[in-house]
Amino acid sequence: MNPLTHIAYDQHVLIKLPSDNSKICFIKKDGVIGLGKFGSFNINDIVGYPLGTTFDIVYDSSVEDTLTETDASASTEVKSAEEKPKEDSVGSEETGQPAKKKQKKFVNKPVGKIVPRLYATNAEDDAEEETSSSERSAIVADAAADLIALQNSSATNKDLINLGSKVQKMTSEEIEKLKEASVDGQEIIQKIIESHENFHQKTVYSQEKYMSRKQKKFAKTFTVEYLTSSGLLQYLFYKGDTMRINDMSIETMAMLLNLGNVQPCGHYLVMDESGGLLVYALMERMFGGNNLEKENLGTITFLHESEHANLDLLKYSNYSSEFISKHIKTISVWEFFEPSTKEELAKDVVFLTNEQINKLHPHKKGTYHRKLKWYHNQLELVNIASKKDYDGLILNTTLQLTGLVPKLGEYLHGSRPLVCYSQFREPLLELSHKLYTDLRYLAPTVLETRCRPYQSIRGKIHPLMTMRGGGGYLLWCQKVLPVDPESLT
Amino acid sequence: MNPLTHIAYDQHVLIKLPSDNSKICFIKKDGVIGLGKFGSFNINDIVGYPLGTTFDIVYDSSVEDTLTETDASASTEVKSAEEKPKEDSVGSEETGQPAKKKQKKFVNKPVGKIVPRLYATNAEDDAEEETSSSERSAIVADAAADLIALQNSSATNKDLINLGSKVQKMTSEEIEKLKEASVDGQEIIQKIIESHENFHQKTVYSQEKYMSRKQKKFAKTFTVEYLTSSGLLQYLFYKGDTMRINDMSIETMAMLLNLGNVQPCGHYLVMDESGGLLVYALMERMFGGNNLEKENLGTITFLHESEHANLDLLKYSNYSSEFISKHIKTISVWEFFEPSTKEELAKDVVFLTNEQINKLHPHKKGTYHRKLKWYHNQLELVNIASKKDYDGLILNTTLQLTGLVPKLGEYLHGSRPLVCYSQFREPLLELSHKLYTDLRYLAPTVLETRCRPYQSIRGKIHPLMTMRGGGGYLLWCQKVLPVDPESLT
Amino acid sequence: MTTEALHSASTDLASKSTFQSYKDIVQENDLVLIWISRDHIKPVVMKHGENFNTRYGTFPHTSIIGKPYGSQIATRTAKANKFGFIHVLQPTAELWTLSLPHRTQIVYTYDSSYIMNRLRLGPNSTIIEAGTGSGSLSHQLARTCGKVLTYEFHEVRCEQAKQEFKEHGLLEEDNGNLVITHRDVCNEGFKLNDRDCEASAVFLDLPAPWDAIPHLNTQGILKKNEKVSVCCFSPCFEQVDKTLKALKENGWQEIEMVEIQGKNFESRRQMVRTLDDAINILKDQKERKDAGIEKRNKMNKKILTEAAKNSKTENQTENSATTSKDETKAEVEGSGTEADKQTDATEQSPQLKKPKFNPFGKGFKVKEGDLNYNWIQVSKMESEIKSHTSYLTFASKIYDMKRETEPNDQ
Amino acid sequence: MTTEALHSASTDLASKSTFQSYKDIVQENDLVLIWISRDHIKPVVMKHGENFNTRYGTFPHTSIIGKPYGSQIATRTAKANKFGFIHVLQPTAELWTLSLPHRTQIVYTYDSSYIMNRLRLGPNSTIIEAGTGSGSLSHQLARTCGKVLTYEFHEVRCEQAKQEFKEHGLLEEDNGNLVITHRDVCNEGFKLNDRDCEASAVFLDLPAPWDAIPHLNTQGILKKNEKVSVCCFSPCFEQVDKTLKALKENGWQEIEMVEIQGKNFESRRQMVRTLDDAINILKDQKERKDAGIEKRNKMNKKILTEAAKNSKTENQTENSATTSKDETKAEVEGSGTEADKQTDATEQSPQLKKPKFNPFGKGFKVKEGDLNYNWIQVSKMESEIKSHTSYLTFASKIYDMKRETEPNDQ
Repeated sequence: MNPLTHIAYDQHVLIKLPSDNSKICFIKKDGVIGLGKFGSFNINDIVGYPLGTTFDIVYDSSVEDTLTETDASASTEVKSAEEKPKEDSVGSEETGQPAKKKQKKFVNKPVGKIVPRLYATNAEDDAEEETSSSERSAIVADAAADLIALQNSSATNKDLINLGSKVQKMTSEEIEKLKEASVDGQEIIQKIIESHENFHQKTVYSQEKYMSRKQKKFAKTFTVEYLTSSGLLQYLFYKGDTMRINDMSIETMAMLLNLGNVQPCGHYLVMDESGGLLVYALMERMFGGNNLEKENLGTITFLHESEHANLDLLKYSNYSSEFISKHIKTISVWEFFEPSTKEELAKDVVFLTNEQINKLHPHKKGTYHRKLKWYHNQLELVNIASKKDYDGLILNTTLQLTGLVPKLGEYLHGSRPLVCYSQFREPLLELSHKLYTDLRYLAPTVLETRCRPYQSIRGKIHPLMTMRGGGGYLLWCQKVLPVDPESLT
Repeated sequence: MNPLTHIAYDQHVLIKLPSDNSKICFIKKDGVIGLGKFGSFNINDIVGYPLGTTFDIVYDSSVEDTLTETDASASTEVKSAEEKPKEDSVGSEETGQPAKKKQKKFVNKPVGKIVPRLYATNAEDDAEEETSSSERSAIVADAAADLIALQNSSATNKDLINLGSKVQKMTSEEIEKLKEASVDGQEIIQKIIESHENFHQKTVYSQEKYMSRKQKKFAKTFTVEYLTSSGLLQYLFYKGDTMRINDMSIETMAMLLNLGNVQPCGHYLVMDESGGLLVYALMERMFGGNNLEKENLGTITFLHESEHANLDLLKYSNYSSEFISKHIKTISVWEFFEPSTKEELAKDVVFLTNEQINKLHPHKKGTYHRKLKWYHNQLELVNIASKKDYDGLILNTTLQLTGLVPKLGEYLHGSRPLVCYSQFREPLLELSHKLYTDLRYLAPTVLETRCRPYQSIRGKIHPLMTMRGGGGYLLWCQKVLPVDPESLT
Repeated sequence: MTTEALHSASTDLASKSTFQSYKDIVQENDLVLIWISRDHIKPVVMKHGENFNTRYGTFPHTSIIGKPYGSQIATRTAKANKFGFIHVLQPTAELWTLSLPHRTQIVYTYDSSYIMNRLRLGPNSTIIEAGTGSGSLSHQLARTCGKVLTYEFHEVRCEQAKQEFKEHGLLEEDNGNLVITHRDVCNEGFKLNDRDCEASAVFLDLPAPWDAIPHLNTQGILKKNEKVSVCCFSPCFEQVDKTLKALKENGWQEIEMVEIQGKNFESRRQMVRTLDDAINILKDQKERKDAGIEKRNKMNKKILTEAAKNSKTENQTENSATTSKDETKAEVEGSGTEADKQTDATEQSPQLKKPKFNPFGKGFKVKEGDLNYNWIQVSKMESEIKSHTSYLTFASKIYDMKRETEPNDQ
Repeated sequence: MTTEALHSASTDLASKSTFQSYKDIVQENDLVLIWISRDHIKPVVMKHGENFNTRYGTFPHTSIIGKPYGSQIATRTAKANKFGFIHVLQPTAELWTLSLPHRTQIVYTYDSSYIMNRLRLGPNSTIIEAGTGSGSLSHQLARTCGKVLTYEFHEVRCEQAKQEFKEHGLLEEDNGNLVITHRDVCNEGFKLNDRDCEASAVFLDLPAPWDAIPHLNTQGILKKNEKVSVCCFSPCFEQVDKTLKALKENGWQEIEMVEIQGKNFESRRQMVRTLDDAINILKDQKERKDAGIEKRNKMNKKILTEAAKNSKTENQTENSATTSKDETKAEVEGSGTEADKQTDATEQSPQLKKPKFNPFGKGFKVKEGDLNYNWIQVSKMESEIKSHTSYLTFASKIYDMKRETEPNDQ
């Protein structure tokens, strides 16, 4: 099975929930995944379907809504795939409230049956096959709009006096019963709408809000997606964890990859405070998501400020650790800028012949091998630090840029791009002024990009009322090799 | 005649041309206004029509296209109303090229007849009465779109090979003849389209571009508008003169007026580097555009950095100079911050009795009266400088804000707004940090507003492809009166 | 001057709405806005004997009445020697927009200011507004226009709005300039019982403005022989399309649709951390590691914990930076106010401070702006921005155009 | 190392397109981009014996061949002792977008980068692009994707693009990964003669994408049993509406429309002028006036004229600040380059410079960044921004979904 296209064992996937929230899950054989009130399911049931498939969770009406032993294991399963089990507990994803409160509400549904939604092959077949959750809400909203059109063309909430839940004829118990019995969340919503006396009296906006609220609350569906860097970013965003990636937006990250001219054969010098997200994105462009077996593949030299490189998020990737260590070289700023010489390193090691080694006490032999391993590691670091002529310098760091960038620029080949990300525009402005007077950098440009999403339901199209702010800025320029002024006299 | 609603003698109006350009003209009895290739007309012919009326210029076919004596006077007329006659010469407005080139092309049309376009009173009458220039281009474009719809639903420029002017069957001489003979620019454009073999093969974009180019080139119409502050700003913008108003956009100016809570009865302390534009905008909100005769009208204290206040643009207004000097008080920063005392002033003047004055030599009498006038002027400045408790502090200055604003804030009443404009965000950021730690200012906020115009032709709606950048930023906060910390012990 | 003297001195102005005049001193029965924080502004009518309660303490109205508008008011909190603070502001249309009870989607100042400018509103204008909604725009219109004719079709909302306008002294019957009518203008049009509207501008915030537009042609609604303007405010694209059609069919000119995009920026600071700092931290870590000084690590941890207690967590710092001034004003002790002033004073020469070597690296939480470190000033966009309110469709028209034949002024 | 040696050393890479690899040294027959200024980038094929002419002088190709990519090249201008400069860059898809001959509206990097990300393009992707247009996006796709199938219905444009792709080594027949087909996909669909497309992603930049969408259902066009994505690129709103309808009717899911708004900022400086400066200037003016020293005024005028001659007018300063570096590089004398470096060196401590009292006030033109004055760094938005290119409508679908029953890897 190709884990890039199909749900396969032993990979991480992104599970998208009707609440617009998502979670990262590990596809472990015989495991169970619990999605809180959205239901639970057996992992084995979804393996083999193409990534991108939407599933409904179906329950027999007899199943009780209690926390069974299976559920407990399910939630453990989920937790193990997460980084901060407490915060990522299922409950947190629906409510968005602090972890403490959620734990109280933590009650998983029992394991249900899985029904994949079939996609229609062509236009003829699919007239009635409206499936994905976004589509479904569109349908229901469309139906509601039709209703209104029949009633009164100036659809308003003129006569709609707010009487709270009185206008809603279904009780929440009735709804809960429906939820357990129903095959399809869509039916529930349809029933709710039918029972809502004043639905057709609401304005377009209130209808939209109402539909979307109900949709998110009652649909028991989920979609299993391949875990792209953008999906990962979106996941962190919904978790409220964007500060961890210095608030970078998807569109800014995408722009960075293009301006950096990232391609399979390149050797890139990267500094990144996003825990590996940016490296993961570069690797998608370079290697396509898994262990690509081609010649002349490039490398990423990852410069880290703290003692150890933080590439935590790479653990979700499909790359083998061998592949990663072959293509990602990590080195601290100290080791990079103040490398030891090979001579210095050699001084610290007494090189023994095989004979000599064999004569060593087993205890000392281990020490010797550790020392030798350290030596070879150090030697590789020295080699990395000695490499110049990188094909791109890609930065996402909060270190002062005016001091850092000209030093790193030394390692860049001529006619290669420098792309620097910053959450704020001001440090890039400062850097831009600095580079502007440095003849080794051509045309530094500070730029901003922003994706504005629309509600894309025909008849009610408008830009979303709110969207995320921030997202950061980029500075882009080309490294060049100025003429030696001495040569011009 | 009310000069706020109708074209009246001795006022300045804004004349909007089909090229999207505009010019400021003075409505002088018996004068002539020349609009270059768009034609010339007698001012007397337009007086009395409501402001906002669109006129067509009509020529008999016999009139020759040469520069007559009338035209020469016409262009003088126009120039006298402009500030920089050379740059504002008619030619400059169509080409946007440097003044030198334009002068060569400067050839005014002879005076033509004026035909006002009638507006329909209600829906029934106006089905066929499509009039204003923007509407007309819409119609022609609509017609073209219909044509295309008939031909092929995937309207593209597939088979359109660029053969330059060959596809355009009309020669420019033919077009020129049409221009002189035709009653209506619209007809010309329609003829051009008919003669353009490949028009229907162009893509939506090329069609739009083509239509709009032709429209701007051949329509002989103009619209006479009341000269609002926004119109004036727009005029300066098209002249490429926005640096004169520190690049302020209309929407930012509008936001400033609202955040400043400008109203008829207020007393405002204003610093403005826009030559009076911002003062003009404040006066619209305060006095409605002309000499409003009401009680309790407010004042603007205009603080200027150079020796004399620059309120040049007020000369285009409908206010009398008496009204202006009553409601606008000007004072330099030096006189404001370091005023003389009344005693100091009195020292410089020897006050004489009427008897003593009468005895003076006529020459000395004049000197004495000048001295006395100076004294009273100075006395008024001292009085102005002693006033505190302004109702609003409104700034558009490039002086360093962190030093200036806290000093000016002293003169502001509690619970009154401070609104500060800057072309750049950075000085406001600096100011915001400064005010943030000053307990006399509540909740400083830096903000940006931007108006995004659309092409509003049904069937081809999209945001304009380009719009002006810049436009500036605002800082808004409330002056407050902090508790004396001593009182809390 | 005593409170009483001031009271009587300003009675002349009492007849004018607080939204249409400037007041000096808070008087009994005044509507004031009490500013607790940026997102927490409360309208209160001042009454001797009543109290305003916050979580920072109780503020008797008597402690507010007689003070100048803009005053900061202190009250002793439950904890000894601590004070809570509020600010008392005179209502303005823009502050009201920030504080008002939302009955519907409201028109924010980014949009309203542009609309008012584009419709050329001023003391000479008469404007029609439909619908009234939460009344946010109505207040701004009443401040600026000669006359405001507002229509609301929702009976309950209309009554609520009318009551509010009455309390704010805006109604025509109370010497104000606003008339509110309960009316579905789409079906019943704009005609008033007692007079012609003679409006010079129209603002339509309705689900189906195209149904209202033909009613504008009724005799007496709009001024004749004079350019009049309309603005339609609609969230959805398809509404704009239908509006464009209706405007065109009804002979409106200069039809143009725009949208306004506004953004607020927070003023923040980012720590200056140099490459050398980073390298020195690594060297220091290595040194301590090599020396095997586990003990020192523990000590450092202790210092870290101590420091973390005194400063705030990173998240908290973020929130508090946004509102810290408000909070400071509301929460800190008297001496805290002094400290704040000191910050201000030292702020002016931050470059004199040497960047301190931070041995704990990034893990250590430092309060934003801590004077032991260097900072650069940065602007932070809101984390969620209002990306869309509505599309604004403008148009103009001259009803019954004719030439004035007898110029009076000449 | 001689040019010849380098030449032969890098022949291994010669087979790979310059858009899909990195080159070290400029070789004969290389396509290079010659950077004259930000708005003036010229693609040139290097040939011994040929020249590249600019208004700053003539650059023989021989002076370029053998130099590392990125080199600045100098040539003596007509004026003695002056030099003209250019930079020689290796083409990348993004630089090509800035330099290419516009045959049609092009897809800029703000849009293309987002599209590529959203369509999840990478070495494993096969993408359909219709139409090719100016080929800006095609180059970016060829750089990133495994296979690019591009369609252009305009015969002349198609030929031009094909020629260009051939010269750039991108065509499949030349060991590249791009196939261009002259085809009206709206009528004739996407089917190739020699194979199935088996595309994983589709980009439609067509006036009527809704006519092309049904053709995607044809067997062999899109990959089966795998999520495939489409992006439609349309400027007008009504096109989006029709596209949404067609996508829905053809069973596409996750339909979402977005627009991308990108902005560039110039880095500029604003002079620090304090209130005290302003007051001092007024005092100085008064003093001179009072003393009646008309003579001094004249002298000042002379100095002013002198100074104006040496500096630039305000307008020119504005333009030159935008491009001054480029111009500097292209225009200044050899010694000017040194001066530039000095600027860099002194830049690091601008706070050491005392603000000089400017006796001429605002009328005096000072060059932006003049070290005799204090400046703050500011960002300037472009004076005209690209406010709209096209709406992007995305959707995804799985054709012939079925469960893989025999997992190979497990």
